[in-house]
Parts: sequence; structure tokens; C-alpha cells
Amino acid sequence: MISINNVNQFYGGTQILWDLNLDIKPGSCTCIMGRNGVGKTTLLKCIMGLLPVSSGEILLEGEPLQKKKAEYRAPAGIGYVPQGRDIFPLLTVEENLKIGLPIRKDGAKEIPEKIFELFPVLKEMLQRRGGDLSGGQQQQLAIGRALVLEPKVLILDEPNEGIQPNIVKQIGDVILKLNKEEGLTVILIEQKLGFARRVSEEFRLMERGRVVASDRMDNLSEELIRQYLAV
Amino acid sequence: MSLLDTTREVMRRDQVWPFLQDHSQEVDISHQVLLYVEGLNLSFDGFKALNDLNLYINDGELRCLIGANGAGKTTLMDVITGKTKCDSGTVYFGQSLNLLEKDEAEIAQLGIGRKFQKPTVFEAHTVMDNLELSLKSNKSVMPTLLATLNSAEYDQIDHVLETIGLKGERMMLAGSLSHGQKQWLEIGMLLMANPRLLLVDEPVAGMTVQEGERTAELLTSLAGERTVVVVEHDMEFVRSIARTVTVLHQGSVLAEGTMDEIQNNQDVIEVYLGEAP
Amino acid sequence: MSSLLSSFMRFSRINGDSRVAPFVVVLLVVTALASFCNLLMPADSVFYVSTYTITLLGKYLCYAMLALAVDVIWGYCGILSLGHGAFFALGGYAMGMYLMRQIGDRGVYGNPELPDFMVFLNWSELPWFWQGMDQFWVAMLMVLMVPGLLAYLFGWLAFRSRVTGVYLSIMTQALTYALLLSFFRNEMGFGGNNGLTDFKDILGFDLQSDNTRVSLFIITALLLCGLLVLSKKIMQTRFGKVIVAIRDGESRARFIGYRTENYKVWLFVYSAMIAGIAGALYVPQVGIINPGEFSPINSIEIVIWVAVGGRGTLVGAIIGAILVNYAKTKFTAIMPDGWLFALGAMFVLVTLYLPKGLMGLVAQLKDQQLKGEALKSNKVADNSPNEKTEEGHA
Amino acid sequence: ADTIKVGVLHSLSGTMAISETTLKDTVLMMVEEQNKKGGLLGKKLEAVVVDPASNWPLFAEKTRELLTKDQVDVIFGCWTSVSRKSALPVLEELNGLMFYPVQYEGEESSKNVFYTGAAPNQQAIPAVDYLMNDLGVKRWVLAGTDYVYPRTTNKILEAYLKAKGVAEEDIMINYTPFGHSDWQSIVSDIKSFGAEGKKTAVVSTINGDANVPFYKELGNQGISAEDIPVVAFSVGEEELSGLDTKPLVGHLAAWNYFQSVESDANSAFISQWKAFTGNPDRVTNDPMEATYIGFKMWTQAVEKAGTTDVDAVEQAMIGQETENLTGGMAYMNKNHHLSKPVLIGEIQDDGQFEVVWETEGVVPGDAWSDFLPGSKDLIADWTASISCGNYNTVTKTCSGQNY
Amino acid sequence: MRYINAICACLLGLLISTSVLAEPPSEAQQPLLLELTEVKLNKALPVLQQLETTEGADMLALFKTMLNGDLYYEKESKRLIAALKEQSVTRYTDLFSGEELNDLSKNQVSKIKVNNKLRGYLGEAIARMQLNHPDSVVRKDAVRSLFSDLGANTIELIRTARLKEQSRSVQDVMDVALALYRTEHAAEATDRLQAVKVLEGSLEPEVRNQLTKLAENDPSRSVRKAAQTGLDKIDQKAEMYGFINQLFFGLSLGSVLLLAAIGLAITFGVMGVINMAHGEMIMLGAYTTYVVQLMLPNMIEYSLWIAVPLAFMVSGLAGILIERLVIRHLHGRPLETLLATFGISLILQQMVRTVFSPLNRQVATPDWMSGSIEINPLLSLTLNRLYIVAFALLVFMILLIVLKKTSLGLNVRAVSQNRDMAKAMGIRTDRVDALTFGLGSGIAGIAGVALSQLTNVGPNLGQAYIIDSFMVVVFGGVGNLWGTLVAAFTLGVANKFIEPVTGAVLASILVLVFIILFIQKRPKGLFPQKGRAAE
Ligand SMILES: Nc1ncnc2c1ncn2[C@@H]1O[C@H](COP(=O)(O)OP(=O)(O)OP(=O)(O)O)[C@@H](O)[C@H]1O
Ligand SMILES: Nc1ncnc2c1ncn2[C@@H]1O[C@H](COP(=O)(O)OP(=O)(O)OP(=O)(O)O)[C@@H](O)[C@H]1O
Ligand SMILES: NC(N)=O
Ligand SMILES: [Mg+2]
Ligand SMILES: [Mg+2]
Repeated sequence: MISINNVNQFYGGTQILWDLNLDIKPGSCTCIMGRNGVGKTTLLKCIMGLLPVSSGEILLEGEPLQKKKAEYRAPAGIGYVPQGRDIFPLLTVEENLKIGLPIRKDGAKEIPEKIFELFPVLKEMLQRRGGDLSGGQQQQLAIGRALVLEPKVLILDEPNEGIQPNIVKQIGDVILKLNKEEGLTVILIEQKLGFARRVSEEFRLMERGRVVASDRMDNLSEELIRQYLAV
Repeated sequence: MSLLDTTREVMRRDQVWPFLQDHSQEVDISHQVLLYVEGLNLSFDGFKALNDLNLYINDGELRCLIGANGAGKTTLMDVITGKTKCDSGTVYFGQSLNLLEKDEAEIAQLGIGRKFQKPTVFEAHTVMDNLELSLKSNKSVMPTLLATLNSAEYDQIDHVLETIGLKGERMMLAGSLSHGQKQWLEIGMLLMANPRLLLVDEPVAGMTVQEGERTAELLTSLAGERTVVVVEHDMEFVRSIARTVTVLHQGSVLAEGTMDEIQNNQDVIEVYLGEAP
Repeated sequence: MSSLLSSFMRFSRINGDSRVAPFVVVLLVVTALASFCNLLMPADSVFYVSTYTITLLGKYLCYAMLALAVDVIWGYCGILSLGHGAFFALGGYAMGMYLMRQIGDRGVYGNPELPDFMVFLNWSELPWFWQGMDQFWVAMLMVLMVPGLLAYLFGWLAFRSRVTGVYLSIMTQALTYALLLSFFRNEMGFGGNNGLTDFKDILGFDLQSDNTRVSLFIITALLLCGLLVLSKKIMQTRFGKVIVAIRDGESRARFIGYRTENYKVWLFVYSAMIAGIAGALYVPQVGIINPGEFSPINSIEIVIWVAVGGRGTLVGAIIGAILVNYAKTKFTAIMPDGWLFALGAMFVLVTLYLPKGLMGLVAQLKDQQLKGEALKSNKVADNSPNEKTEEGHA
Repeated sequence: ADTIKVGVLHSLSGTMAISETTLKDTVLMMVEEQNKKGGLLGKKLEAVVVDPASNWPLFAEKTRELLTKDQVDVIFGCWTSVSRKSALPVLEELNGLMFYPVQYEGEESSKNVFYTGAAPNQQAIPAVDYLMNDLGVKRWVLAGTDYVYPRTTNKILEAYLKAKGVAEEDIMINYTPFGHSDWQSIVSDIKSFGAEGKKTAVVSTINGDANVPFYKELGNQGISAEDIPVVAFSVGEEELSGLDTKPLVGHLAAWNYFQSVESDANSAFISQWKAFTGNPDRVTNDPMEATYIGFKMWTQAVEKAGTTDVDAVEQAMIGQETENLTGGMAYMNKNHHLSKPVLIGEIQDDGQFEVVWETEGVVPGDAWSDFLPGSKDLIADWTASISCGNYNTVTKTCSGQNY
Repeated sequence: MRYINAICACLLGLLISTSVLAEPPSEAQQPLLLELTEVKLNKALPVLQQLETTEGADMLALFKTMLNGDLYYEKESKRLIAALKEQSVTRYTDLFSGEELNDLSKNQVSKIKVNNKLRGYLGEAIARMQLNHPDSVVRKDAVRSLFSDLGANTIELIRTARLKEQSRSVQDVMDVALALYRTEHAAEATDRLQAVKVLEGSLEPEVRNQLTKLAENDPSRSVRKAAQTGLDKIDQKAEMYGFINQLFFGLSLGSVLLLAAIGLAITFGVMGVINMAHGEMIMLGAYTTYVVQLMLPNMIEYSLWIAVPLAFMVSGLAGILIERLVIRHLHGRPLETLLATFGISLILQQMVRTVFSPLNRQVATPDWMSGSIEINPLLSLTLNRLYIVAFALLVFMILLIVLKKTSLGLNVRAVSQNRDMAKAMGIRTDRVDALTFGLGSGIAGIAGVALSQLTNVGPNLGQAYIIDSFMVVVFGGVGNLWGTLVAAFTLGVANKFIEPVTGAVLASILVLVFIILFIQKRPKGLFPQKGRAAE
């Protein structure tokens, strides 16, 4: 679905991603893991086109993506839930959700009911401004907003940060459901092993801007965890 | 009072003029309670974010505060630290200090430190400077202008850098730290201030499990000497540190007790924990 | 001279910033040379520097000082003042009043007490706020106090009520605009639109003489250096760090226990005083002070000098001020009909191609070099980034 | 030098460009013409144009630049009084020579400046006389922009009117800021002031940019010239060319020159101007004539003195005569002000003025007003015996600076 | 205002008089007409007076043509000619026969000049002649314009006309005129008292003046008292209408501020670009109006309707160009937009100076926008202001709808709040930016069209409004269109209510001080963004 070949990326003069390679299978749910600061978020931003890559290519279903501007990647089928949520603080919840409607293929004019089934709290808060929501509510909004796009690939950057346990579970269910039932490809960054193991079938481990291990989730060994995740 | 009396009063040698007096008040904890929150109400355009909330935190305690998203945890901290004004209710620090009368800076100077849910550090400063600024010191203009770091303070900074694992990044600009690193830095800033009461909003968000464990250790070790209030959704983490847990729901306290009590509380399970996995 | 310089260098040894010290040296050397060439070279020598040039340089330095004042609060504390011309003008008026009183009975009406404009608008006695302004020290006190007090009052009101961002900027603009209108009024007793002019001497020295002009120029240069070093020093103290912290996260700074409004007020006052000093030095050198100096457009221009030079780098602000004003002088002479095109284009181009101003150019070049090297060592072909998305912290 | 340099110190940008660029072009035209005639003293004239950009301190700086760097022999320049006041100390310090071509408030006479525009007694007083005697005006509105020229002029007029027996309550004085654009309340005040039965007139010293909205408002509130005539001292052909004059027909202006005056010299001047600017619609105005007269006189004086040396030319200037564009001769007095005729014209719908009244002969410009207490004893006389710009005829001393 | 009505009536009358042929002048009139071509200005007054009274042909056409300054005579034959100016061409017709004189050139004719005195006389004479005009409005205005000069024979004319008059409202004014005369000339106190009673309801300034005079000087006490009562009544009404007047002035100043600021409320308020070139966008709009009138000199009446869309396009395109070339590169650096747009504003100003000259340009006001509607003698609303108030509100509403009902409004807010995230949501930020900036600039251009009707069209036009615009947007609360509306009207009204008390200069200063103090109370403007979201 998505393959990333030899990507290099810089912030100013410092290189963050080093010749990075990554392959995501269609319909899979892949978890990217690694310590703080190894470049996970950076990688996702590169996929979204929010950071320029210096070299290398990013393919979506074989189509090169790296030359496309950021705003054409959502229509190409990628939904993004950023770390820190990045909801539009002064738009109402409703407006936040409606933002994505125009690029839906089916030309829907209303927010799909499905979103509210997944996150009922959003329905209650429809007229409140995004920025006024609590952290967890914002996180739900961010996921909902990405789902409005009906993406082929859903990218989630630590979606459970600050979410109450029953909703974490619920988000897990949602991801599983979308992945399993609707065949949505999911890329997930997650620190919590339990959650990662529950929802994803693949893992990729990152270290200093490179992917150092990739395998099925079942094969994530204590050894690897100690080496790449423990402090 | 006659003018003469006033003059005499002013001239008395044994008295210090009010504006010269040392204002760092001592916190009166004669009843073991450090923080009183009573009858707190706050609504935003009709939505009640805090609803007749009562909460007592003992001195030296480590209290976990949990509750559904939007229950009012962050809002409560906002009120305690002076960021948000409440509609009614009282908040006392010790027996005598009414926090509602004070502004953010005064409250901070009283020894209440806070870590925000979303990490906020001074992006254009180095890690080191961030810590220096948080140092417990006289924070009015003149002393700050003349302040220099003494060796004890250097050591303290070093020590904190060690604790938060940012030794290598000490000269890096805080703005270019990753999310998790910023979390750590913010904890470091809290440590530097050496506060009486720490309000910690979701410290382990974005941290790996192991880092979370380290944070837990750190917070546990702080309690006792200091008082710590932690808000967190990570139940593993809460379990690992919790002695008393308070559950907020819709702006008021739903339940309070030990971790076990809470985990088996039907209400809490319903609104917060969900069925045990 | 050289021992003086070296001791100055010692005083101004500034850790972590390599720019201030060399700049101060260059400035002082240029000042000394120019003064020397004006006073001691014969007028027909190629090395002769005309008094016109000296006056011009003096004016640039005053503007530089003003830019410094703006950079201190804008660059370091993020307070964008669109009204700093007001403090400059107030300092200028204080000096102008002193100079006006020095005219004594040499005015056209020969009134020993009243300045000409008062005589001819039928004022019978000197208004109270003109009293004492014939004393140099009183006037100098006013040069500092009036801008300082106004800044204190304004800052105290605004910062305490947490007026920030564009709201603050526009309020400063309103402030200078209101002062502009007030000073235009003849009833104010400051000479209305004509302002104060036709000065004769300062402290008994003839303002028209080359010696006085050169002295004023030297004093301006020295004060500028002094204030530059002082400002840099201040910014390196913890106070300075708090100031920057306020710029980047005011509420966070408050939660650590800093009363940010006090910091802002005092910095604002400091900055206003620098502006006042600049104004006071400006007036005897250009020979007139008039309400036009309060005009909001003037204040905007100051901000632009700073931006051209590089915000947040004190030396940059100074260089920006000198450069823009030099360009103005040159352009108006070379192409009187089209100089605004050139100036306008310069502003646009600097913004587009030197996002951090002239001072940022250096850093930018360094960055590129680093990146280039890293890439080369990585042996990866450089795909130029399709779009610049990096959000500046500025 | 092999050329004689003529400095031109008029704003080409900023708020005053609107008025001053015309004068720059006038000087350039005069220079070109003089060069066609073979120059002066056998040398070509060379114009040095600078732009003080409507910035008053820059006038001083540019004056210094012209005098020391470019070494010009004479400067034509300034419009506002403040710009002149700014340049003046430099002119006196460096002993330069400047011709100032705009009507102004008087109260000044410098050895280094020749004032070819009108002094208040050459514009304001005759205009008031006309209104009083010919139109029977009894009530007066003195409206002006809040700066020195209107303030002084109005002060003089107030004193003059009171001396003529006008009561305090029949004078209304109003000041507005530069560029004032919302005249609704003031015009409506004028309207009610004028509705009290006595013939009312407005004496306007409103400055440049504020005039267009002022007259538009007059028109819209239906104040026509028959009801309340407005006589203006700063509105000339140039200002009218930016205005729809239909509703203004009949309002007045007092000047020393109108484009509409028919004379050979004037038609020659007008066609020369149109040819020079390449624009058949360009108009001429009073400050242009003042520039023209100043320039003519300067060339004559240089020829008379045989040098461009400032002191020699200055002395040679006094007593120079040159033809007015409206007929008659302009004469340079000892006080550096001209004697000129005063004309009053009514605005026509083609943007020109129709002369409705003029003084019998020429009126000598008065540097010091006789109607201000501080200056009624002062005179200016730059001839050898007194040689002073502010000589007190009572104390027989020359106050202030001596040159 | 009645003068304007009079003028309009005259214009109307002119059209009629030149089409309807009058009889040729009589024997007695001929020499007078000849004399008219020979005397100058004031000397013509006795000639005209004689013409008015001499028997013969109707002189109305002559008087009207002369009043308009359109009266010429053929130099050779001394024949009187009316000039009809149709924009750039002038047609001449014989004044009495109406015959077109196509072969006359400019040099063959000479103008008969008029001055104020003559105009004053002509106006009254025309009024006297029109007391029997078929249109009652004309008759009424004729009477009213005679109020200021009620001589015995004028009164006689009015009295005669009164007998035939059918229209109630004309009768009323005629009665007022007659009463005015009686209060002045009647010997009997009762007569005067009666007359005062008639005057009581009238708001005419002449009535007020007369009553004042009576209240002070009339020998009879009862007349004095009655006059005083009448005066008090008038004053009471005057006060009320004065208030309404001031309110109108305030609203109209407010609408000017609104128009000037509203484009900025988008480029600055919504997009966050500190657009110092906003004033120049207004200026471009004003110059567009000028160019439209220049190109279509025969369509002055419609010029504004053409100019509005055109100005929107011109300024809008300029805005888009600026956005594409400059602003786009400054995302995330809002403060630097100040620097760049300031540069652009300098360039645009100088460009206009170069292309159109530094002088102000003349923009004509169409007739339908000139003058005022008179509600009563104390209250009349100027038409141009009235239209501009309406126009400002209309523009505001349209803008509000565009921003609320189209996706542009939502998208632009999203982009300004979080550009990266907006991109990630598939918003084409480039397009949104360009369109929004174009919209804001285009609206500024429209404002320019309106302002061209009120003030100078010159290179400094923009400078004059930029400070006010920023002030309004900030005072209202950045990013809040309603705030801009309320702020504009508040400042306008405040200014106009202070002005009469303090004068214009102090009023502006006080308003500024008020804004400064107000912002201390509400640091985020009138309608602040509240809550956490705004932090
Ligand atoms: N704007 C920036 N400028 C410079 N360096 C940056 C910037 N943002 C991130 N970095 C650096 O890039 C590295 C990778 O950051 P990134 O945010 O991708 O980490 P991460 O793997 O997502 O970490 P975390 O788990 O904490 O979110 C970090 O070392 C960080 O210091
Ligand atoms: N300024 C505001 N305006 C409107 N509603 C607000 C505002 N601030 C907070 N709220 C509402 O108050 C409620 C409590 O918010 P708060 O941030 O305290 O929740 P929380 O307990 O911290 O939740 P989380 O665990 O998700 O961070 C939420 O429903 C939020 O939407
Ligand atoms: N001198 C003038 N008109 O300012
Ligand atoms: Mg990350
Ligand atoms: Mg929270």
C-alpha cells in the first residue's frame, strides 16, 4: 500500500531520517514503535507531505507521492490523526468535522452518522469550539475528523494519548473494526505495548531515524523490546 | 490616627515597612491538609465544567485524579493555579492562604508547580536555560536582573538533567525536542522549582512503558516530602503509584478510595474504566 | 585611545555572541575617523568628510538607537510597538524645549522669556510645563522621564490587563496617533505643526559650528555603543532569559512564578527611555522637532528597519536602521521620482529572501553548508524540497 | 563651476507631493527656457532636484546637501511653513539663497529668503474687504486646518474684523486636523450659523487635501455660493482640477494670479506649461506664478550683480521689477516680499476662476502684520541702513539674530 | 435641502424651457437684451430687474439659462444663445427660437458672466415667476426660496398666487410667508399676534429668526410672549432633530469606517496578514472609478454601477497577485507580512503617482447621489451618505453570507488556525489563500468606489484610511466580522457626538484615548474570542 524507499530528511542542518525504508501491506494494521525522538512523527509528516524529504521516494499504491503537495494526499486517500491532535481550535466541533466533506468521493453533504456512533460525545458537543474541548475529547474529534474523509489509509500518531480507558478500548475496537471489516489500512504509532499488540498485526521498530526491525506482531520478542524500547 | 502618631509609627525602628517585609508566607498545615477545595462551581456558557466540587489533599500525599475525558480535571487544576476564575467556591492552600485571591505568579511562588497536559516549554531557550528559569528563587524584576547561578544551583541543574535523561541535550533548544523529551523537560522544570504541591497533568502521555515506570518511580519518591496530585488515564501507571484515587465525573467527585475499591466500583467502571479487558 | 578601546572591549566581553564586540569596534573606529577627517583635514582634501556627512551619520546613529529600542522589546519580548516614534518624539521635544529656551532674546521678537511662536500667538507667559526647561539637567531628566513615565503608565495599564499581540500594537499606534493630533494643536504650547526650530546653541556651544556637530556625533556614537552593550548584557542576565521566555510562552512563565507584567513594563520603560535619548540626540543634529515625528507611519518604519536588519539581534537592528536610511538618502538623490519603487522593492525582497533579516543571512548560509555536507557524505542526490513548510519560531 | 546650479527643494512624495511636484516642474521649465535663451552670465543653468519627501527634518538635511554637496547657487523650494522653518537655519548658517513661492502667514523675513507668495495682507484682508463691502457679509466663519498659517491668518482677520465693528458672536472659528475628511457636522454647523438672518460667509484656510471633502459636503448639504459664499486662500486651479466643480460654482478664492486672467504673458506661460508637461489639460496656479516671478527676478538680479554670489544677488534683488502674468509689474520690496495685485475670483463650472474683483494697484507684502500686538511695531528692511528682518520701529532696535 | 430642490427644479425647468418654444421678445425687451451683452457682472443687475418687470415674452428661460452659466451671445449678431453641455460637446441653441446652431464655434460666442449677486437675484426672480408653475413642488419651493427676501411686491405676488392655490401644502407655506410679512409690517398688535400663531408650527429658519426678533423687540407684550412660546416649541423640535442629525452623521461616518475596514477584517482579521497595502487596495478601487468615468464620459449616471464590479476585480486581482508573489512565501511569519506589504504599499502609491500624476483626480458624483432629501427644514439627509450607509450594510451582509455559507469561509478559518493540518485535510491552501486575499482586497476596492464619492482620489487616499481601518478591526475584535460592524458604528457615532462639544481635533483625540482605555477593559476587543480555544 505504502512503501517508503531511502528517505532522508533534515530539520535545518540536522538529519533526522536516514535512508529509511518501510513497507506497509494493504489492509494491514502496522504499528511503528520506538523511543522518544527517534523520528516516528517525522516519518508520518513526511508521508503527509508536511515536511519535505530531501531524497528518496514515498509510494502510495505504486504512485509516487513525494512530489505531490500535501493537500493532494488526503484526496489520494490518506487520513491523518496527528500527535497533539491539531484540531482547529476556533472552529466548532461540527465545522472541524465538516472540513473534510468536500473531498469525499461520494459528495456527501452531511457528517456521516457513523462518526457519532463511534464517538457519541462529539454529537453532544457539536456547537462547542474545538479548542474548548478537553484533551480526550479533542483526540476523539481528531480521529473522527480523519474518518470523515473515508480514507484508504488511516495514519494515527499516538491516538490514545490522554484518553480515558474505556474509550481507549473503544478506539481499539474502532481501529480493529475498520481494519478488519472495511479493509482500511492502518498505520499506528503507539507506545503502549498492550494496545499495540491488540490491534496491529505488524510492527516496525525505529531507532535513530532508521527502521531496524519489522515483523509480525506475534514475533515481537522481549529481546527486541529491551533493545529498542526500554530506556 | 493623628499625623504625629503616624509619623511615630513609621519611624519605629523595630518595624519593617510592609513593602520591605518578606512576603513568602509559610503554609499553615496544622490540620495535615494542604489543599482545600470546597464547593467549587464553574460553568462555561451554561455548561457546568465543575459542579460543587469538594476535594481535600493531605500534606505529603500522592493523589491520583482520574475521570472521564471532560470530567473537569484540567479545569480543576486551572482553578487551583489561578488560570481560570471560578464562579463560586473556595480554594485554600493550608489553613490560611486563599488561592482564589491570588494570581498565577503568586500561586506559583507559594510553591504550587504545574505540569500541563500539553507539554509547554520555552522553545527558544536551551534545555539548560529552561531549567534555570524554573529555579526556586526570588522572581521579582530586580533580583532576577542581578541573579547568577551559584555552584549549588549548577549541581541541582545537573542533577535534574540526569534525572530526566536530557544530559546530552542540555544545550539543545527546547523547541527541537521531541514530544516525549518535552514531557521530560517539563517534569524537570517542576523539579527545579522544588514546589510544595505538584499538579501533574498526564505525565506519561507519549512515553514508552519503561519511561512511564521511571516517571512513576520519580513521582513516588517525591511524595512525602512534597505533595503530588497526578492526573492520568494510564491505569497501569495509576496502579503503580496510587495510594488514594479520586474519580471525577461531570465536575464533581464520583468516588474516592484505594485503587482496588475504585476498580471495583460499579459507577466508575461504567463511566470510565469500561469492562475489564 | 587604544587603551580606552581595549578596556571597553573588556567591559563588553560578551559570551556567546561574537557580533557585538566587533561591531562596537568598527563603529567607534568609523566615528573616530570621520570626526578626525572632518575637523583636521582641509576641506579640499580627498579625505575630508563634510559636515553634511557628519550630520547625516549622526542622524543615522540616532535612528539606529531608536531601532535598538524597538528591537529590545520586539525582538526579545515579542511586544510589537507601532508607537515607538512617540517616545522618540517626546525625548526630542524635551531637548527641543531646552534648546528653545537657550535662544533667549535672540528670537525674532526678541522676547527673553517666550519662544517666538508663543509671542506671535499672544501667549503672555511661559506655561508651567516649560518652566525649568532652560536648565540642561532638568531637560535631560525630562528626556528620560517623560518617555519613561508614559511608557510606564501605558505599560502598566496594558500589560496588567494582559493586552497582547496586535491589540497591543494597535494601541501603541493609537497612542502615538493621539499624541500626533495633540501636538498639532497650537493650544498645547509646543509650537503646533511648525514645532520647535531655529535653535542657536547647546550648553553654550554654537550648534552651527563644526566642533559642536562633531561632538554631538561622537556622543551619539558612544551612547549607542554603550546602550548596545548594556542591552546585550541585560539580555544575557536571567532577566533577559525571562524576557525571551515571556515572548515564547507568557502564561507558562507566569506559572513558574514570574510576574510577567512587571517584566514587560520595565523592559518597555527601558526601551522607551532609549528611544527618548535617541530623540534628544536627534533634535540638535537635524535642527527641528515637529509633530510629524509622532506619525504612525514613522513608527512602522522603525519596525521595518529592525526587520530588515534581523529581529532579535541587536546589532542587526542597528545595521538595518543605518542601511535603510542610507538607502533612502541615496535613492532620493539618485532617483527623486522613483525612489519609493526602490525602497518598496527592497522591503519586499528582504522579506522574501532574507527571512531573518541581514543577520539571518549568515546563519542561513551556515545551515545550507551543513546540510550540503551531510548530504554529500550520505551520497544521496539532492531532491530539492517541494515546499518550505518549516514554521518559524519568529 | 561651468554651470550655475539651481536647487529644487519640493516634495515629490508624501502628503505634500500633490502640491509641490507642480512647482518642481515649473522650475524645470523655467530653467529649460532660460537655457534656450543662452543661460545666465554665459553659463548654462543646471537644475538639481532632491526629494524631501514631505518630511520636515529632511528639508533641513536636503538644504544642507544642496548647499554643501551640490553647491547650488539658489534654491527654489518649500511649500508648508514648517518646511521653510526647518530649512531656514541651514540657509542662514551656510548663507544660501531661497525663493519661497507660497502664500503664508507672514511674521518672518530672512536675509536668505525671498517670499514671492502672498502675505496675509495680500490675500486675506482684501478678500474680507470684498466680502464686507461688495457682498454685505455680516457674519463670519473662519474655518481652517489646525496649523500655523490658518491660525495666524485667522488671528489677523479676527483682529481686523473686530476693528471693523463685527461683534464677537458674529465670528465663528473652527479648526480641523490635516486631511480632515468628515465635514458633516461642521458644514451643518455652518449652515445653522448662516441661517440666522445675517449674510454669512466662510473664510477658508483649509489646507489642500481636506478641501475636496469639504466642498463636496457643502454641495451635498445644499449650501450654494449665493447663500453662504466660501472664500478660500488655499484652493487654486490645481485643487479644483481634482474636484467636480458643478456644486461649487460661485464660491470664491483670493489670489494674486488666476489662470483665467487674459494677458499675453499669461497665455504664453500657459501654453509653455502645457507644452512642457505634454498635457493640454494641465492648469496653472498662483504658486506657479510666484515661482515664475521669483525665477525671473533672480535671473535679473544675477545679471545685475554679474555674479551668483548670494550677498550680491540679495542686494540686487531688492527693487527688481518683473512683469506679472496678470499684467502690471511685481516689485521686490526691502522686506523681501513682493508688491503684487490681489484678485478675487469665483469658481466656474470649468474649474477656472472668474475674476470678480481686483485691487486698484499692487499691494506691498507686509512681513509683520499690523494687526498682531507682538508685531505691529516690527518691520523688515534689508537695505544698508537697517539691514534687519525684524526691526522694532519703537525701540529702534533689531531684535533677535543679527547677520 | 431646499436650495438643492430649487436647483433641481431649475434643471427640470431648463429642459422644459428649451424644448417648449417661447414667443419672441417684445419691442421693449429688445434693447434690454442687447444691453445685457454689453454690461458686466453687477452692472447687469438693473438690466435684469427691468427685464423681469417689462411686459413681453417670458424671461424664465433666459433667467434660468443665465443662472446655470449657460448664457452666451454670438459676438457678431449679439444674439443670445443657450449652451447645452453634454459631457464633452457643447451644443448651442438660439435662446428664444430654440433653433440649433450647429455651425457656431467656440470662438464666435462669448459668455455672459454671472456672479453671486446676480445668481442670488436670478434665483429669486425665477421663484417669483414660478409662483404659478403647474407643479406644486416647484411652487412650494419657489415660495420658500422667497422667504429670505419678502419685499412688498413679492408679497403681493404671493398673495395673488395664494388666492388661486389649490394645494394644501403650498397654501401652508404661502401662509407662512404672508404671516412673516405681517409680523414685520402689521401695525396692529393683534394682527401680529395672529400672524405669530400662524408661524408657530413652521420650522423654517426665517420663521425662527423672525420669532427671535419678535420675542425680543416687539412692543406688544402678548406678541412677545406668543413669539417666545413659538420659539420654545421650535427649539424643542430643533433639539430632537439635531440629535437625529448627529446620529445620522455618526452612522454615516461609521459606514465609511466600516467600508474601509471590512476588507481588512478579512485579510488581517481572518487570514492574519498585517496588510499595510490595504489602503492602496482602496485607492485602486477609487482610481478604477476615475478611469471608468474617463472612459465613459457619457455615462456618469451609471458609472458607479460599472465601477463597483470592476473595482472589485481590479483590486481583487491585485490582491491575488500580491498573495501569489509575496504573501504566500510568508506563511507562519505574520509579522513579516507587515514589512513586505508596507513595501508593496510604497510601490503602489508611487505607481499611481507615475501613471496618474500626484494630483488628485476628479471623480464626478452622479446626480442621483447629489444633494439631500429634506425631511423638514431642520432635518435633511445627504443622499450620498444615505447611499453609502446602505451600501456598506449591503457589502457587509454579502460578505457575511459568503463566509458563512460557502466552504471558502470555513476553509480560510481552518487554514489560518492550522495550515499544516488544513493541508492534511485536503484543503488546497494556496487556492484558499489567494481567493481570500483577493476577496478582502476586492472588497477594499469596492470601498474605494464609495470613498471616491466623499473624498480625494489621490495617491494618499489609502494612507488616510489605513490607521482607522486597523483601529476598527482591532477594536471590534480580530476575526469577528460583527465586531468590525459594531466597532465602526460605535466609533463613528461617538466621534460625531463628541465633535460638537470639543471640536474635530479633540474629538479624534478623545476617541483614540477611549479606545486605548477600552482595550484595557476588554483586551481582545469588543467581541473577543473567549475560552481556552483562544489561547
Ligand atoms: N521542528 C524541529 N526542529 C528541529 N528538530 C526537530 C524538530 N522537530 C523534531 N525534531 C527532532 O527530530 C527528532 C525526531 O522527532 P519526532 O517528533 O519525529 O520523534 P518521535 O519519534 O515522534 O518521538 P515521540 O515518541 O516523543 O513523539 C527529535 O530528536 C527531535 O529533537
Ligand atoms: N473555556 C471553555 N469553554 C467551554 N467549555 C470548556 C472550556 N474549558 C473546558 N470546557 C469544558 O469543560 C469540560 C472539562 O474539561 P477539562 O479539560 O477539565 O477535562 P479533563 O477532565 O481534563 O479531560 P481530559 O482527561 O480529556 O483532559 C469539558 O467538557 C470541556 O469541553
Ligand atoms: N504657507 C502655507 N500655506 O503653509
Ligand atoms: Mg512523535
Ligand atoms: Mg485534561
